[in-house]
Amino acid sequence: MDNLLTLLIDGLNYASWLFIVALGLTLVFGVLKILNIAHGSFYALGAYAAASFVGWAASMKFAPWLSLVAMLLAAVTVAVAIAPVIERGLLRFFYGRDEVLLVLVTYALFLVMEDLTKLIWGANPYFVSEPYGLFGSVDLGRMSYVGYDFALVGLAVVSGLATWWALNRTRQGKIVLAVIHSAEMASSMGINVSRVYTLAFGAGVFLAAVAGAFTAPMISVQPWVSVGVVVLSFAVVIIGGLGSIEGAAIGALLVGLARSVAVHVAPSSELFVIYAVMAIVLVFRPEGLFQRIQARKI
Amino acid sequence: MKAILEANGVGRRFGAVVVASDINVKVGPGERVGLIGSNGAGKTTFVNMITGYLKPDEGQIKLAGTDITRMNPRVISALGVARSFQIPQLFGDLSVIDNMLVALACDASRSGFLRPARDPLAVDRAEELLRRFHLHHHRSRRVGELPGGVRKLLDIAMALTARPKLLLLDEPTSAVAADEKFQMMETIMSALKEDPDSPVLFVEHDMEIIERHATRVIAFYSGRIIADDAPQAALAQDDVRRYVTGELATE
Amino acid sequence: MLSIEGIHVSIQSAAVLRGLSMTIPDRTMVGLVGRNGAGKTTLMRSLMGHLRPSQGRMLFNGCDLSTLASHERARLGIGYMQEDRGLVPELTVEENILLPVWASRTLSASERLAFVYGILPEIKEMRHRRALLLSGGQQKLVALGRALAVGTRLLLLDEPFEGVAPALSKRLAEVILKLKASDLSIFISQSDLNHSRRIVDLEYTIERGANIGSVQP
Amino acid sequence: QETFKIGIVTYLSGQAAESFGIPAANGAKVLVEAFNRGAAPSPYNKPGFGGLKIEAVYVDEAGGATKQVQELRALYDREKVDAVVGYIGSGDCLAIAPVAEELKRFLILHDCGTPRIFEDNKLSYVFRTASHATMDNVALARYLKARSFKVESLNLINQDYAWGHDSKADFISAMAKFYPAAKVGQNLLPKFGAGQYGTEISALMSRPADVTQTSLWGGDLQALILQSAPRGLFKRTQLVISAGDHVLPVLGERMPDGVILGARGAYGQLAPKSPLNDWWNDVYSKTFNSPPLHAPYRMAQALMGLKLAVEKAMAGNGGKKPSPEQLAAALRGSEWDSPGGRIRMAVAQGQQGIQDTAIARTRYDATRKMVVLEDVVRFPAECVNPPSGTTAEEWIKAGFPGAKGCP
Amino acid sequence: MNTTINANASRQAPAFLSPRVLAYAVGTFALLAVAGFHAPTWLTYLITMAAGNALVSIGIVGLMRGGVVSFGQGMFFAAGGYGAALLFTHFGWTDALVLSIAGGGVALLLALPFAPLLARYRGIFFATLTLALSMVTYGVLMKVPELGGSDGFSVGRPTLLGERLDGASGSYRLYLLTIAFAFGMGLLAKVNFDSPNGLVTLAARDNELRVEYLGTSVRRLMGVNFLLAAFCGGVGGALVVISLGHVEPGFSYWTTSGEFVFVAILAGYRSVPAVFVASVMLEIVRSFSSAYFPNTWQLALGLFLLLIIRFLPRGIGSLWNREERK
Ligand SMILES: Nc1ncnc2c1ncn2[C@@H]1O[C@H](COP(=O)(O)OP(=O)(O)OP(=O)(O)O)[C@@H](O)[C@H]1O
Ligand SMILES: Nc1ncnc2c1ncn2[C@@H]1O[C@H](COP(=O)(O)OP(=O)(O)OP(=O)(O)O)[C@@H](O)[C@H]1O
Ligand SMILES: CC(C)C[C@H](N)C(=O)O
Ligand SMILES: [Mg+2]
Ligand SMILES: [Mg+2]
Repeated sequence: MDNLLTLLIDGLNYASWLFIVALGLTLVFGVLKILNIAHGSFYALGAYAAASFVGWAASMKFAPWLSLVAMLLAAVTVAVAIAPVIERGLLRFFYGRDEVLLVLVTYALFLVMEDLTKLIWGANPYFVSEPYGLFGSVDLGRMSYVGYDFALVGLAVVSGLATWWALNRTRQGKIVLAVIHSAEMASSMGINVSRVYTLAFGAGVFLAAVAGAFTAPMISVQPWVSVGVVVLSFAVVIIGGLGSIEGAAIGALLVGLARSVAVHVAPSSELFVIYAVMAIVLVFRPEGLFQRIQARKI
Repeated sequence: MKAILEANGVGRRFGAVVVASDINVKVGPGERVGLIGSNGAGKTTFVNMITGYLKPDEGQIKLAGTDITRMNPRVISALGVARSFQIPQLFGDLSVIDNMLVALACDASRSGFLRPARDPLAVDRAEELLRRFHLHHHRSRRVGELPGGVRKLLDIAMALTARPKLLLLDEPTSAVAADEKFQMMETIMSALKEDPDSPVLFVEHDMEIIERHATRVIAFYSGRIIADDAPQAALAQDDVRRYVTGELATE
Repeated sequence: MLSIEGIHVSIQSAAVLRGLSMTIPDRTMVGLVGRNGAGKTTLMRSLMGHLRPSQGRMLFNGCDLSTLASHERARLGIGYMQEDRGLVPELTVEENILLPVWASRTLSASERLAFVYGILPEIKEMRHRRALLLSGGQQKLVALGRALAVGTRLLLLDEPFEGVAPALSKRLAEVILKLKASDLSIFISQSDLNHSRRIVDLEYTIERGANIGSVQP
Repeated sequence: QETFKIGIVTYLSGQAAESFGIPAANGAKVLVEAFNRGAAPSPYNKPGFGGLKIEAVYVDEAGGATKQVQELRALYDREKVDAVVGYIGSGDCLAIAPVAEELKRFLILHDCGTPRIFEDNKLSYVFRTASHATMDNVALARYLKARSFKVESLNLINQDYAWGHDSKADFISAMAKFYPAAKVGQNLLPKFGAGQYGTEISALMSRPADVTQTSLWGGDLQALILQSAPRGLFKRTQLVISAGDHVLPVLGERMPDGVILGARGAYGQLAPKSPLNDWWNDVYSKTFNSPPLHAPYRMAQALMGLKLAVEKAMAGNGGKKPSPEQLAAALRGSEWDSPGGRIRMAVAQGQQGIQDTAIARTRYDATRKMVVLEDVVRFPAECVNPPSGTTAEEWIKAGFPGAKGCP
Repeated sequence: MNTTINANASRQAPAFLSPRVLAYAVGTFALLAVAGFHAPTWLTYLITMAAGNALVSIGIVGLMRGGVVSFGQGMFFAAGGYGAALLFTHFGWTDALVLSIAGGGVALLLALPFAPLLARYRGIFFATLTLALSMVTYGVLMKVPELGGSDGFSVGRPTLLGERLDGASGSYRLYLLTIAFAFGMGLLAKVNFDSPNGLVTLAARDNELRVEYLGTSVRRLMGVNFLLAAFCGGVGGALVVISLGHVEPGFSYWTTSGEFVFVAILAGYRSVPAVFVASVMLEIVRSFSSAYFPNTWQLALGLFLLLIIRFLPRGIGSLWNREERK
């Protein structure tokens, strides 16, 4: 019983972290049809910016809870500073091209950003562990958890719901759908397509940066944090069905639980259990759990 | 007379929308059947069910006696059923001639790895068909750039490469310039002269074409057949005049 | 209302329109006739800003369209019905119609919906169905409805009767005739002469991207 | 002036750059510069390598073993380097060692840990100027025994690649010698660069053990410590780290007290006092504002060994630039002093070095604002390194035959 | 009827390996063989590796023509590599030629059970399922001690026609062998691309529905292409391992597969020689930038890739395949 609870909590914690990252990925794919490898780089940027911001907040002797605000601000800053530049200066030229080609474009972007990050922040690690203690710790039987981890679960739920609501329940969301379907048609309808693209991409970058910023307190922020994250969130997004928020949530839970079972029960399978889950899901649901409805062709 | 195409009690629904109900049709050799009906009446659905794209919920479809109800489009095509599409289904990235060559290469007897697809025999046959459809001067243009009407023609030309036993055309003349419509139907019909027994079913909204080229008319309304008769007779029926040609006001 | 002065448009270095000129006066219905590939769709797309003329001008009420971005043109009250319908499959019929209304700052959704449903009651019956399930002709209707929703000044209809059953196409012609009584100008492209001749005030014929004539039936 | 060109290969990008690759490259930079000026203390005070000006090219080790094989060939054939010094990753070492051997070119592996390089291959152009991972794990086990820890159960967490696997195996078998009754509980192998250890920490906590061993390093080690400290893992188990000194300055007060760790040699705070070490600390700290740790130390001992070998070979061949064979002959079986103590190329036919090491416990010193290492136990090289002619595994299994001078 | 026959007679021989293509191929091969003899060994080695890798990418190009891209080709690369290496170390097969073909065979065997499954997938899902499979393979390779676990193992020098391929002349002969494979398989690929199957594959990329309606099974086509790609991958893997002398699980890691895709995209799917050119280019850019900008080589590589994609969207093959560029 105790073990089962541990398993579930670990799975949930891991899942919510993954979900926040995957959310932005699935959003950007949904709108811009780009499976963005550089998403991990935005995550890393978020983490770096948070490290700088929180470090600064600490040096100003602000109240500790303000570091949460600092992290949020860091994510906003990244989104505002980076997203328009990349979307307008780079991605714009590749819209409508082959999905796989776009994967490569973002792969190139990832390579570039990796080195740029290093040029800006250097190779030394940053630590911002102060916020990690903000929510105290929670004792459950023999186990002790950090409250911050549960706060992340909350953050995941909130951002998931907010994104889902914005996309499915608002006019803006429906306008986004129109743009996804055909940019030319949408602009004929008076929709400012390029603004929709920029905003959607900005939202994606923001979500990645939020994930990075709120992960920063748990890790040492240093080059290459981007790499592991992005493959994992790929798996999540694909299990769930590309572009689907519900799917990403379930995908993240599946991956989180599978991983937690693997680590507890058969640690040596941890490496491929995630991919095995992904392969199994794809075998039975070739387009992931939540497939996009196909328009009638004939 | 032996029926080439036979549909018995075919029905299909999508959720609450009934798109075909109790369709019974028998088509014999050499018939030219015009399918008419209001928009959303179920004409395309009918064609889709014959060609295996949609599976009926009930009923049975037979091709020359063989039950094809549960077969998929590829198998049905291989049995000799060819079709064109309301929205042309082409290979947009290839040239016009390559589109034809693909159609020829798909002919089961001709596929293979170690022969050129563009061998002279195939190219000649493709060009001959293109010429017949007046597409020859578009020969090496990328299909994605063609205007709508030309795409339509090419779509039909591709359907005719395999010399079908049964031909289904979904709105062959829509989007084709008015003065070319008749000529186009002539072209199609003459292309079929080699196989005079193959029946043709074509969806059409232009009653002049129906009158000129159909030997029989089937009219659809709301998933049902409301008339199945010789053209003159069918077009004279009240339901047809009301729901299809609009000569009678509704209600 | 709209005047097109000698525009040249190329697509991927192929000249498609070569010096096309025409005027669409206020409150008239103008037809555009030409064979397949003559350039009708190209003209419409140029008007909507998806293609840029290399020469010539397009003036809408004296305002040079080329100074406006594509999405700003709809806001002038231009409704465009694409040749290939262009509905958003995931959205319902009603949402599709409302799309341009949402994007505009001035139009009122309920008013425009009432207007469209008043003219095309057929649509009202299927307003909660998703666009992806409609038949070709049904989609055509919805696309027309959508153009009507936003086109308060000018309607650009690219082959609206194509693939529409005669009963409905008669109805459409009536609808369009009715509209003529209002403030609207209507520009209809046709490759089929039969339908429009009877209803247009002025008809231009183009061939290979250039005017070859205009008649006033 | 004639030059001696060295290719220096360490991680300049990726996960391992910050903690190892870049400090190692930095170490090489200050040292090469000092050598060229003749500014190093005796016996390293001849300018350059015996008068040859040293020119170094730096190559990134990131990108996988296959890429490294290609880069190594390019270094020798295209860049015409006279020697290559480098390789932190054990996987890379295993892949490139046979290549240098085949090309008959001179190669020094300066840091990688896997004992298998010379166990699996017979090599005569390839050297490793430092002890391999066996030393670190045997020393940790001996430390636990020497300090009379009670160990009935054991948890392990190591990265899933050569270094992690070898460390795990050596530590388990070494512990089995000293604590035959100890049971292994969790034996986790997270991916290299995993970054998130919440689940692993739960797993470690759900089966509490007396001792938890890890050979994680760099960012992974930092993340593990940061994430487990607030959950109180280290209050319930004794943590032992085989390569841990490099995280102390960055973690500072976040490093829990009482952790047992080694530095893969007597490096940094553990280094024995010597004029050479003082000089080294001084030049390095001045240039980079932080004291040298494990990675630059290992680079230094490699370059010093190389310098002496070049000079010895030149003495033998009349002052010409030595051939790879001459260089190899000069380095084989030689010994020299390094900032971290004496290096002796004593095993694997004189191709593999051994050195003394030390293990200690951490304590955060609030007044000096740094983690100090105390309760140091030093282990002479022969005590913790397998002698020539046996493999690490056999040696440990047989109960460390021939181990000398153990405390 | 007569007219058609006349038209036939007057027409040139079909495109099936036209003498022109054959002459180009043989000429270039001879040129490379001579050049390789005089070139520095790092260069011949680089070309050897590039050619081996290019074979894998040729397989991907074959898939790309059908609209799917495998992000898991590393799996077959690894299969060929491990296969050849194991045959060498455990079964005493030493002949490089035999090993290469055997490597292809091993990959083909591995692909067989997956072909019917993968034939159902398209687009990004094909890419990711292949990626998942190759990552599972990676995980398995990491965990099997008999295969050297995470470090893989080293392989000795093979023989060719009874002679050991030692030293510089051995490397040269390996180079010859590898480029011979490259040319042979490249020509076969060209024949395949120009065959009815090749053309229909290209069509299926655009519109599968129509291909099915023309009576051809797209799944079968995709399955066959997948098997061919696996074979190419296996041969490439074996050749690379023979030259590299080492094999490791990283062969099956997704970044390895990513590089093969990288080359395929760089080349575009319209030209076979472009694949080899792209592969050599990648090796050169990577090798030089990691030597000359060790701290920013990723940046250099990334920018290079972006420039190519931006300005040669159909790959570098479009530089000389003008007719098809449009
Ligand atoms: N993307 C494109 N690339 C190249 N040429 C194009 C492209 N789109 C259209 N064209 C060419 O522009 C010309 C005009 O096409 P357009 O679609 O405007 O014709 P249309 O009059 O609307 O014909 P239809 O009645 O068939 O719809 C045609 O010759 C067409 O081939
Ligand atoms: N896949 C589907 N899902 C749900 N409803 C569908 C589907 N396919 C067709 N329908 C519905 O079936 C009805 C008939 O459609 P169909 O396409 O057969 O009409 P049609 O007679 O060809 O009309 P048109 O002349 O406009 O092409 C329509 O109401 C359509 O919405
Ligand atoms: C601690 C590290 C220096 C170990 C080294 N990276 C290895 O793989 O062997
Ligand atoms: Mg229809
Ligand atoms: Mg048109």
